[in-house]
Amino acid sequence: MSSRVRLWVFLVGAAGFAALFAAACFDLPAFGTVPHPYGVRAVHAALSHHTANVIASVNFDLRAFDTLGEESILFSAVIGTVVLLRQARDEHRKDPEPATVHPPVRRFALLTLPFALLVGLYVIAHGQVSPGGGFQGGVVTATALHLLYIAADYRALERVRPLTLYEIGEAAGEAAYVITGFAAVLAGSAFLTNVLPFGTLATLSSGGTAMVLNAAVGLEVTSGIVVLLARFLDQAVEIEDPGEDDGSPRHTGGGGGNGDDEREPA
Amino acid sequence: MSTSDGWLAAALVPLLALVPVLWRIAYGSPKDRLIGQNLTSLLAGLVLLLAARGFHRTSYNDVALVVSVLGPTGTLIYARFLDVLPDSRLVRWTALAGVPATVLPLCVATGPGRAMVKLLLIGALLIAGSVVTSGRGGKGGVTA
Amino acid sequence: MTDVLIVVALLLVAGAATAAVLNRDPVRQALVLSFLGLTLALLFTFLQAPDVALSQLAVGSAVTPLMILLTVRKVRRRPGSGGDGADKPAGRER
Amino acid sequence: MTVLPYLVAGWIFLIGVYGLVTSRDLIHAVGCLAVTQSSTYVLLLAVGYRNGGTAPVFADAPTNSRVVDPVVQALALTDIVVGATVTALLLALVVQLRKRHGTVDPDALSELKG
Repeated sequence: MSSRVRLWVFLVGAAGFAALFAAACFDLPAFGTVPHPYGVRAVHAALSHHTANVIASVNFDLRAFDTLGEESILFSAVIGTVVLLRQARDEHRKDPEPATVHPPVRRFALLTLPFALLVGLYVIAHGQVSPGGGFQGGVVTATALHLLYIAADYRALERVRPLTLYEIGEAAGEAAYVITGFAAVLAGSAFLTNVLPFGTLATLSSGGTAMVLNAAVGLEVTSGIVVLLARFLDQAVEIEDPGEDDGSPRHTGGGGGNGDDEREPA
Repeated sequence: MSTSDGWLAAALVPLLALVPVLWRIAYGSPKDRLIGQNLTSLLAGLVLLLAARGFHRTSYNDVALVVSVLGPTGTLIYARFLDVLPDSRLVRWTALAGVPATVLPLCVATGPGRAMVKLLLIGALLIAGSVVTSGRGGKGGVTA
Repeated sequence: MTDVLIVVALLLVAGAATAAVLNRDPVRQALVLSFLGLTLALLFTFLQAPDVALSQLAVGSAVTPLMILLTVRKVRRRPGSGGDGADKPAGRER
Repeated sequence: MTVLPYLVAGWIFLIGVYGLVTSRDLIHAVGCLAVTQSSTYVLLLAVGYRNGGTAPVFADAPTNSRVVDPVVQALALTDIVVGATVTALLLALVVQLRKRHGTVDPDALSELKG
């Protein structure tokens, strides 16, 4: 299909979608008005389980089984990426040149690093109390680790980031989730039922198993994102293509064609 | 107009300032785009602080806290990839003037306590992050 | 007043999404995507969803653009040259 | 105002798909897919919003306050993080394609297949 035909097919489809979607929008209840029966029940259920953050309660208690599914998608996506981005037999590694970093930037990054890690862990730990949780905090923690890449260079990051540990961490997070689910079965109830004592509303130890599952997800997301970024960094900074390159033109895309201004002339 | 509406109206100021920033990011030179990215996280932090007060929810400040940590981190990562860390008076002065002008009234309105400590912390992080990433010394900072 | 904030944020998000699509160069697009992530986070806060805002902030403003930049660096590099500006395609498309 | 959020979600979806259809670079296409994804979050949260409601997080609000719908928020929240890892998977595929075929232009790739 040529690109012109493709564009026409899209335009026809888009016009149809736009018309139907607009009609549906005007039939929807007006923005901000309708009652939400499911929402109201979810709030009741969360409060009866002493979980202050209803969203965390929905994710890790009421719909914990769905979250197991989501987590598995994450798990397999990370595994898939690791497999796709592994070093092939015909590729070789090149040590990246050590970088020179402007001293204020280095100081700032080194000072912020522990603090940023702390913020990430805080967001994970307070998941059932205030906005936050394993999914969000995990990403923050993983990103914070990469301040080291800014502060020094890639090799410094590699030295303090034992990748195997994070790969194990990811699997452990997934396993902890499933084990918590089976613990409920052993306790004589259904898979992933909240069997732990609920604690006091709005304290760190509230929410029963929601707290445990939240921590498991936090571990998995942190490790998963670290592993992902590590693989991409590996490919971009260290691994070189085999010597198949003989000066043939490369199509690097960039159809707009303004790749030339990526570097400001010094 | 109630006080909470006042805070939300104040949040509208940095929010509207994001419109020209979008223009700069979409059509500017590489330097301009990086300055725009830096400015975005700074302005977003201010919007979030004011909105948290306007909605009477101290827990919304966590979002601003995460912005103040991740914003400069993001800017520095881009700086390393694009090989520029542009000197920007605009960012520096927006931070030095805008952050105190936002955080101090918020502190007065909040009163002493844990919430106020958190506000001051977020303010300090926003200023420090912006000053470092706006490249004082003007040498352009980072080489990859 | 909340409504005004929501409307402004919605228009910003729509503008940023359009700009992200129309910027054909992935490096430019990465920066616009990061802007889109931040404005989405603001919109979600105004819609009283701070949890979702946190999630969008962490992912949209940092992780996704970073991965795009790393892929661009990998894809545009040629052995020995290192830089991503070194391989301007001789036979550019179309 | 009563339908604007829904319409904006529709616009983001359409512009994202437009980018996907006309893209000449798979990396750009993955970015467009991320844009398209975000339309679902806007739509979900717009459906869950209630005028005068606040976030269903009761750490600093009385338990009888009027709240917005937590269920849609929970849906959007997990999808954002999972979506990011799927984006990573797609980008990894792009890297592999570039290694195998030396191009990331979708049209050039379909020519390769004949």
